Order: sequence, then structure tokens, then C-alpha cells
Amino acid sequence: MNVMYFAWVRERIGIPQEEVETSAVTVNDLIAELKSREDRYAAAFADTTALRVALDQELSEFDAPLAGVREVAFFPPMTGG
Amino acid sequence: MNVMYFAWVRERIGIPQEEVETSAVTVNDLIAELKSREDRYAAAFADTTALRVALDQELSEFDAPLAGVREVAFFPPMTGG
Amino acid sequence: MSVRVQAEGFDVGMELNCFAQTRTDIGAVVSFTGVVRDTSGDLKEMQIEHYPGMTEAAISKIAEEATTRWSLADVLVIHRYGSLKPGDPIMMVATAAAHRAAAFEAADFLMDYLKSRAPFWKKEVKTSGAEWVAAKEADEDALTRW
Amino acid sequence: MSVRVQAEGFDVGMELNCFAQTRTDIGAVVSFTGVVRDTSGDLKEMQIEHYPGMTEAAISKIAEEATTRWSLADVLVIHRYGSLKPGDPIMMVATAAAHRAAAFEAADFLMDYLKSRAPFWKKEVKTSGAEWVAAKEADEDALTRW
Repeated sequence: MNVMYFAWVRERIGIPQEEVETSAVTVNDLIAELKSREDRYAAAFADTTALRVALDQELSEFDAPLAGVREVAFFPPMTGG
Repeated sequence: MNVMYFAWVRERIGIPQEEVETSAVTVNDLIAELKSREDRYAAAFADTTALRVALDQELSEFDAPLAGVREVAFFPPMTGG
Repeated sequence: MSVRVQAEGFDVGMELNCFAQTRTDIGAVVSFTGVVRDTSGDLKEMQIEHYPGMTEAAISKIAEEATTRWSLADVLVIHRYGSLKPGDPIMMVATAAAHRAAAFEAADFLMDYLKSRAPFWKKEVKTSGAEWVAAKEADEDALTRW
Repeated sequence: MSVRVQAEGFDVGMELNCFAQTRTDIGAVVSFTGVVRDTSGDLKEMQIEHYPGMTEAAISKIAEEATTRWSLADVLVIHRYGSLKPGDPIMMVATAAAHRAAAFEAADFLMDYLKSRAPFWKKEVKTSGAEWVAAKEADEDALTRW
């Protein structure tokens, strides 16, 4: 699964994207898995209320299932316009 | 006093403006005076709810006094923009 | 603040590009362009009559009212009179502000007031005959929004 | 309907002039331009990051939603990414419609949704340091208007 990071999430984790081998069932499970890896992930995901997630480029919820998903993106609330 | 007519008021009366010697106290008095003159005025002023009046280039009411006014304009509701 | 009432055509894009240029305290620019619309497919021209003198004064008053109500960096109003063809820009309004809401609301306000407080009258000349455009009651009612 | 996401600058006036040209069923064109604003007087650049692929899809979805809700003759959205300077246009929206209210409302709607549903993130680089622009709660709340 391709996991992408944008804005300060990208900066905290230090990379824009990576391939992650996971059996996480939901987005929350994936976050827990990443947080347990390294401090930089723990720092980036410390407060998920400050984050948004997109599954295959569609905004989603953190309890959404990951089955069939190829691309997960984490980012802060968007500031377009 | 300079009296001006715009849009279909101008077309019905047949002239864009004229000097009127009058002792009319209010706009309504002036209208009554003009209506009594000729049919074309009677036609133009038949329904004053379809008209607007400006005194010295400021939108006014039909019962407004004419004392000191130099320019009176009659026209239909405006359609700018 | 700039108010122009003119018979000549104008270039909407050029006007917008010149508007509020070289300012770095502006975050939002809104423009409205009114265009001669051929509703029936047989419009030959639109004749716009106005009240010279009162027109400029009325528009300036409306524009000043807008700058009182909203924090605007600049306001532009251009309105044509005379004979126009389908597709021609009739008028434009532009507002510049630090914030989006002020620019949008002020432009909307300006249009509502220009519609029924600026002394212009439109006549549609069609192949079937000529007719003065009637004011809509809704246009007058719109003023109560503000 | 035209949606462009690009690093290059664009000419707001030229885009507006090219937009909905040669149509005679249009009475109203509204444009919004978002400009890099230097709030503190020491902004060196604004960096705009986006999510290639999702950005275009998200904007197209928003623009299509607008054409469903309002009777629009055309919609244009241009949004830049990369490094911008104070005074640079960040993005523009234009809407064309037979009637004024549709053009205004649709442009306002597009801006509300682009603000918090198009995947862009802004970073202000000042002489005093760099900072990500925080989303405002009001921007999210604005979506409940529609």
C-alpha cells in the first residue's frame, strides 16, 4: 500500500511517501502501527483530530476499512483557495 | 424649473426636457398641472405608481415640496446593472 | 475608488488586471460583468439611456456606501450607455479586500443597488419591435437584504 | 467546464476575457481571484503544496456539483501550486450564467468548497521563519451554508 504524507505531516515524518506492508483493517489500525514504529510517526500522528485522511484520493473517515485500498494519504486540513 | 423625462416617459411626452413655469407646491401638484395640459402628459402620468421622481438628481417622494428645486426628473423604475 | 459612465466599450480583462495592482494587502478580488443577453434569439441591439450627472452621483454614493460597510481596498464600477450588441459587456464591478467575504458581499451589494438605484433604462430592440425592459419587483426587494 | 492545476502563473484578465466568449445566452459573469497577501510585511514567498491527481479530481467534483445546483453556462477554476510571491494570483474561479444570482452563488460556493475540500496546503515563508497556514474552523463551518 502506498502511504503519502503532505504539508507538516510530510515534514515530521521526513518523507513524502512510502510503500507499507500492512494487514491493518482500518485507517486507525494503520496509524497505530505507524506510531509504534518510530518517534517521528508518533509525533506526526499524536493528534488525529488535526489530521485528514484520503483513501484512493477520496476524503475518508479514520474508521474506514482499508480492504482493496491502494493509496492512503495523511495531511492537515486543507487550505486551498 | 427644468423638467426631464426618461425612457418611456420621454417617449410618451415626446421631449427629453423642458422649462416649466409653475407655482406647484409639491411633485403631485406639478403632475396634476402637466396632466391637465395635454393628452400626452395625461398618458405619461396616468399611473404614478409606475413612475419615479428625482429632485435635483436625488430620488424623492411624490409629496415632496418643490421649493428651491431647479431640476425635476420623471422616469420609470431604473434597470441598471 | 473609480466610477466610470461611458458610451465606449471597455476591456473587462484589462480593467481587472489594472485594478488594485501592485497592492500586497489584498487577498481577494471579485468581479461581476453584466453582458447583453439575447433571450429570444432576435435581439438586434440594447439601447441604454441614462441621466447624465445623476448617474455618476448615484453610483459614487453606492460605491461609498459599500466602502463604509465593508473593509475594501478598492472599488471599480464601469457602466456603459448607448447602443450595445448581444454579448457586449454592459457594466462591470470589481471589489478588492483583504478577505473573501468582504469582496463577495460588497460586489453583490453594489449590483443590487446599481440595479434599482442607478438611473439607467434598457430598451431591447428586436426584429419583432422595441421594448423597455421592466424593472423586477424582486430587484427592489433585494435591497432589503442589506 | 475547465479545471487547471498548474505551477505557472496565469493572466487573470486574459483568462476572464477568454471565458464564456461568443456566447449570447450569458447575462452575468462573476470572477474571484485569490491573491498572495503579505499580512505581516515580511512575507518572502508562499509555498503551495498539493496532492497531484486528487487535486484535479476534487476540484472537478466541486465544479460539477456547482453546475448541478445552479444553471451555469460555464465554470472555470485555475489553481497554482509551487512558490508564489506577494501580490501573485494564487487561483481564480469564474462562473457564467443567464442570471446574476446563479453566477454569484456558484462562485461563492466554489470558493467555500475549494478552501477546505481541495487538497492544497499553504506555507508562508517569512524573514522570521516558515509556517504552515492553519485551516480556520469558519472555513469548515461555511460548508453548512450550502
